[in-house]
Amino acid sequence: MEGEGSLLSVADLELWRGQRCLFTELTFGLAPGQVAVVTGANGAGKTSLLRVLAGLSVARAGDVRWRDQPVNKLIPPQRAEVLYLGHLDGLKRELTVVENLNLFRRLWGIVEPVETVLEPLGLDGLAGRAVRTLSAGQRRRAALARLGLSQADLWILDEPFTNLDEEGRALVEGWLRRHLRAGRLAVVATHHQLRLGGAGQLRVEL
Amino acid sequence: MEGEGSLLSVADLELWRGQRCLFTELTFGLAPGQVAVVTGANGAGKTSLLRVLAGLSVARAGDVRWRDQPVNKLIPPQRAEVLYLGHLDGLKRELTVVENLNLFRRLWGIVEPVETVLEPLGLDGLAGRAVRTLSAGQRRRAALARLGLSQADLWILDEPFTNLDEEGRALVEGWLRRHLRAGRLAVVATHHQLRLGGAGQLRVEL
Amino acid sequence: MLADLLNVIRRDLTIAFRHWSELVNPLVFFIIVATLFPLALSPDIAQLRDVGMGVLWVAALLSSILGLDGLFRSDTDDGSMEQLVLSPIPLSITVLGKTIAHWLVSGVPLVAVSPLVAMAFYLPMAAWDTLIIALLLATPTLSMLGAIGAALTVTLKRGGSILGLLILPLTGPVLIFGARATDLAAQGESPAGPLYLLAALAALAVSLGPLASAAALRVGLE
Amino acid sequence: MLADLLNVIRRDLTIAFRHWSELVNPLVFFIIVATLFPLALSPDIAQLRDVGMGVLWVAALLSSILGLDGLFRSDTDDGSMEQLVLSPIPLSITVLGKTIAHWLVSGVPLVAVSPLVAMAFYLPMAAWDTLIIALLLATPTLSMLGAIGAALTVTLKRGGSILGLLILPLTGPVLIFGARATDLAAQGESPAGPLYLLAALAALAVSLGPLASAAALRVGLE
Amino acid sequence: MWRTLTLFFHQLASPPHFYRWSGLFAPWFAAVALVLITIGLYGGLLLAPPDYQQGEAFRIIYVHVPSAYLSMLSYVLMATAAAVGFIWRIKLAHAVAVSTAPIGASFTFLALVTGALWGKPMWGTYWQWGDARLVSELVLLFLFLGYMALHAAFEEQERGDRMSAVLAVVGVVNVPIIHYSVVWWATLHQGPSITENAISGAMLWPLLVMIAGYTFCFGWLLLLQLRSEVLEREAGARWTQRVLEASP
Ligand code: HEM
Ligand SMILES: Nc1ncnc2c1ncn2[C@@H]1O[C@H](COP(=O)(O)OP(=O)(O)OP(=O)(O)O)[C@@H](O)[C@H]1O
Ligand SMILES: Nc1ncnc2c1ncn2[C@@H]1O[C@H](COP(=O)(O)OP(=O)(O)OP(=O)(O)O)[C@@H](O)[C@H]1O
Ligand SMILES: [Mg+2]
Ligand SMILES: [Mg+2]
Repeated sequence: MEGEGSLLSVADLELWRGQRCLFTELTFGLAPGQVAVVTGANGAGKTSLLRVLAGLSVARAGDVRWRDQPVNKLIPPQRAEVLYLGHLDGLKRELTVVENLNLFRRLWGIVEPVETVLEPLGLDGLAGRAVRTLSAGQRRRAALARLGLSQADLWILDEPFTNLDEEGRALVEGWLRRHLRAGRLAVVATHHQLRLGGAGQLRVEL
Repeated sequence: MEGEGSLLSVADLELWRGQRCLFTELTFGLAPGQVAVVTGANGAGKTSLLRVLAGLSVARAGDVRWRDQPVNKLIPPQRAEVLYLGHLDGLKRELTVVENLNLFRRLWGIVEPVETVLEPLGLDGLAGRAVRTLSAGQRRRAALARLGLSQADLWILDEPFTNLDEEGRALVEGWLRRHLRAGRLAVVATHHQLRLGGAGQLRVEL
Repeated sequence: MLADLLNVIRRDLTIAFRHWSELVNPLVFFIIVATLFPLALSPDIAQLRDVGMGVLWVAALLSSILGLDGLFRSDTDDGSMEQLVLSPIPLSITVLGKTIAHWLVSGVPLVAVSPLVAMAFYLPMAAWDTLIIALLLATPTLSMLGAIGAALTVTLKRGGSILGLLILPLTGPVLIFGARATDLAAQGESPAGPLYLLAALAALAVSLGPLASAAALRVGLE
Repeated sequence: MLADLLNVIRRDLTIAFRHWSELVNPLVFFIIVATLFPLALSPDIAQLRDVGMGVLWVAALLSSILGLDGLFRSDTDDGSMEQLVLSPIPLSITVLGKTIAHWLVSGVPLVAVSPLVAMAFYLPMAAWDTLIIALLLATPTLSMLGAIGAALTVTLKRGGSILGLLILPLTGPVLIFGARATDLAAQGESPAGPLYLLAALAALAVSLGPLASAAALRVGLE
Repeated sequence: MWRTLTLFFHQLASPPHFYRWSGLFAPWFAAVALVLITIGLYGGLLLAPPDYQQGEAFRIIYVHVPSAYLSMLSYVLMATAAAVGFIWRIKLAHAVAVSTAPIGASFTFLALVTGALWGKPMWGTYWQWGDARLVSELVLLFLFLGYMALHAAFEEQERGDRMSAVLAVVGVVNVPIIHYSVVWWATLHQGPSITENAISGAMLWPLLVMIAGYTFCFGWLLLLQLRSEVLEREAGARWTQRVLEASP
């Protein structure tokens, strides 16, 4: 399964939570333009897997590499190549949408202005509102705005469609298609059906 | 629209958040066995409406009655007839699943034991685990276990399917069908398609 | 009504006792604060004795208020507060129950440990029973005041310090009466006067406090 | 590196200044605690003067540690911490920046207001500059220690009280040196010795503290 | 050479191995400790002459100094083990740190109590706030207790291990403060006397023997504690089941 041109490679991964083994011997490689769609029942280990891929936690055994570097040992500039978006939005409730996104831009060293991404997300009227006052879906949209701003090569998305309406979902799928067409990679865990057209999909069932 | 046999009646409701009017002159009535499915784009006001129906907040104008009583003035025994489940799970992270549900039972005066509801939800193995250590979907299932325990006549559900896998979703839909067949009522806000068979559906588009 | 109250108390105690460390913490905190004071003073026993009681009271005040920030916040953050508000139990009973539970976890151990600290500060033995009674009367008032403050700030982020800001001035009278009672007893006089006043304050706080907190909480959720 | 540090500081200051109350709070808290003490003491000026400095130091300690519980907790709860850990900025720089921001919001105002409190306690004028220098040297150490404690307890619920438990013993030396420096100055002697030691502790805390906090944070997220 | 050494240590550090050899060593530690402490007590209480200043009260030294010294040693050991466990993710090292904590806390407590009892005849007071030696030793006790409390507060063992390891390492700064406190500050407590040759031979040798005896006693207690800690941690493993079946 592991190809020559894999940028992200997972070998013999074995993951435990508490006393339970979630999976063993998970092996796959992801080449440019490919997306790994992680599916499985509630509690199968999708989030746990994604956190390992992002370098947030370490697996009991196995090896996860991004450009031949172990993911939890990436040097800072390389870390900017990976973008992780989990169940939590990672927004400060007290700050406005624009302030939140500007913080993100500054920490990641992104130059693209925030405004370009607000309009397609339907957030342009809400730019100055504290995140605390947004509806659940609007908050998720604000979190997803990072996808529009970032130049990361690898997106790791955990249930990106939570709380989104149909239009929001289509928008994110569109972004994902564009991302893959540009030769980048993504790992997406979701209970929804992903509509990605012709993009190379790798199904990871847990 | 408002029928004779309506247990829940909404008349001329007008809701504002901040400077914005979400909707005006919303009027409907819900009879036994009926479900109101609230749909609308992100930020349309579904959550706001449901909170008004539950008596958590008051609208700028209009009237919401449950059995001819204004919902925010229900006397305690009547409050037990309404069950609200919002975006947040309302579970204590440090307590186990069983402890959480027992707290709920005690406060609501429910006699049915917790165990009956854990098994169909797939939580029987997790009964003794702290909620903090559950996956997102397992947590949502634990919150939804309230539906299985409660004898409430009116369910008010905000995005019940968040984070649930296909099987969990079917389960909750099954419970909803049973609830309605028993001549009870529900208000459900969701971005998903509800598959409720022949139950009387009232669509509320915001 | 009483059954409801007991249910709420039981609920919060279950949550509080999840970690055994929660139980001993306010206590250890209290002891540590009380022992840190002498560190910052010049080591002179006569002085210690004079200062002892003041330190004891302020330490009691701070350690009982410290735990209060989370009284409603964690419930609000995880959605439990919505459930409590909608439950068939009247909100003021819920609030009363939560505050009593907090007092059981923070106030009572504090009273229990106070003789130890009094000993460390060389308080005269004669004042010990007064000290305990005064603390027993004062801590419920402190908890009730703290609950009002916690309810007021529950919609604000990071309530910790603003809570202190709101509550500390109100606790002034409690402190004054409490310190005076122990002072009088230490000098061999009758501490009845300030103790009655402390009792009156406690009665006032317990009867009106929950109503105020419940009202503040309702506004916070809307 | 420096730019990164400044970015983090700026981030946390933005968040802290969202409510103006955040800024004045530690300050008001500090003043109130310092003024509550005399209430609980018998009103005797001579005694006040003796006790004054000790009280000042403990009040400083408590008020700077009070705000620290939330240093990482709110970021962890809302998922921001994941983002910070994964950002291209080294985690120890992030931690350093956050702690500096916290110190700017809590430590600096405290130093600024200390002469007022010193005046209220009739501290001799000659000791004021020493007091300010000592506080300036001590508060960064306190903040760093608090940050370590906050990082250690970030995955625990209601860290507040256990945090006090872990951190307070380590603050003992800071308190001792700080109080001794002001004491010496008040008696007209040279406070250089304890001040040097305070500076050494500060250097140690600022250089090693962020590494320890970062390690603890990483474990917390795992 | 290096490879065989690391291999040797890995072998040693594997729980079943450790369990076996520690079972062999533990009684020897106990025996040596018993012999040394008996000799030390005999020499200290009967042979050594009464102090010309302090009379018989000085004999507390034979309990006080060894326990004070061991309190510090056990903290250093705990912190080192915790650091090793943290950096190389060695489970046995964490077990060592966790088992050391209660023993270290006991020795610290003993040093505090004997010191306080000694202080009454010597300084006229049991306790003196502001004395750096006494306060820093008390801080050491709080550090041990804090370490244990923090460890207990985590449900997941591994996270608790790693978190409390950070605390243990941070707390090491207190150890030099204890040791040098008598030099840095004007304290009631007396300065270093063993290393400065300020103590007569007849008083000194029983003290040294006592220190050695206490150290072996510490080693014995540690092995005992560690064995049960390891069993508890490996409760699910097959070798543990075999051990438990073998001992009724
Ligand atoms: C509560 C009171 C006391 C505490 C907490 C205490 C603590 C300690 C500690 C931690 C040490 C080990 C220092 C090191 O190895 O660096 C020590 C050593 C010692 N203590 Fe105490 N002590 C106390 C009271 C006393 C008293 C009253 C005396 C007798 C006058 C005394 C005499 C000694 C002596 C002779 C040593 C060995 C010094 C050396 O050679 O380094 N201690 N004590
Ligand atoms: N405190 C507030 N101040 C100002 N506007 C608010 C506040 N709270 C909510 N709103 C706005 O009210 C609108 C309705 O929010 P609501 O949460 O009801 O939406 P919703 O239909 O549930 O959306 P979603 O599908 O995203 O959950 C949103 O546009 C939101 O931005
Ligand atoms: N700290 C923990 N201790 C023990 N078990 C845990 C812990 N955290 C997670 N788990 C368990 O690990 C399993 C995987 O969790 P994970 O969050 O990865 O699931 P998931 O596939 O993302 O599920 P979902 O679809 O619900 O989001 C779950 O069964 C969960 O109960
Ligand atoms: Mg998940
Ligand atoms: Mg909503």
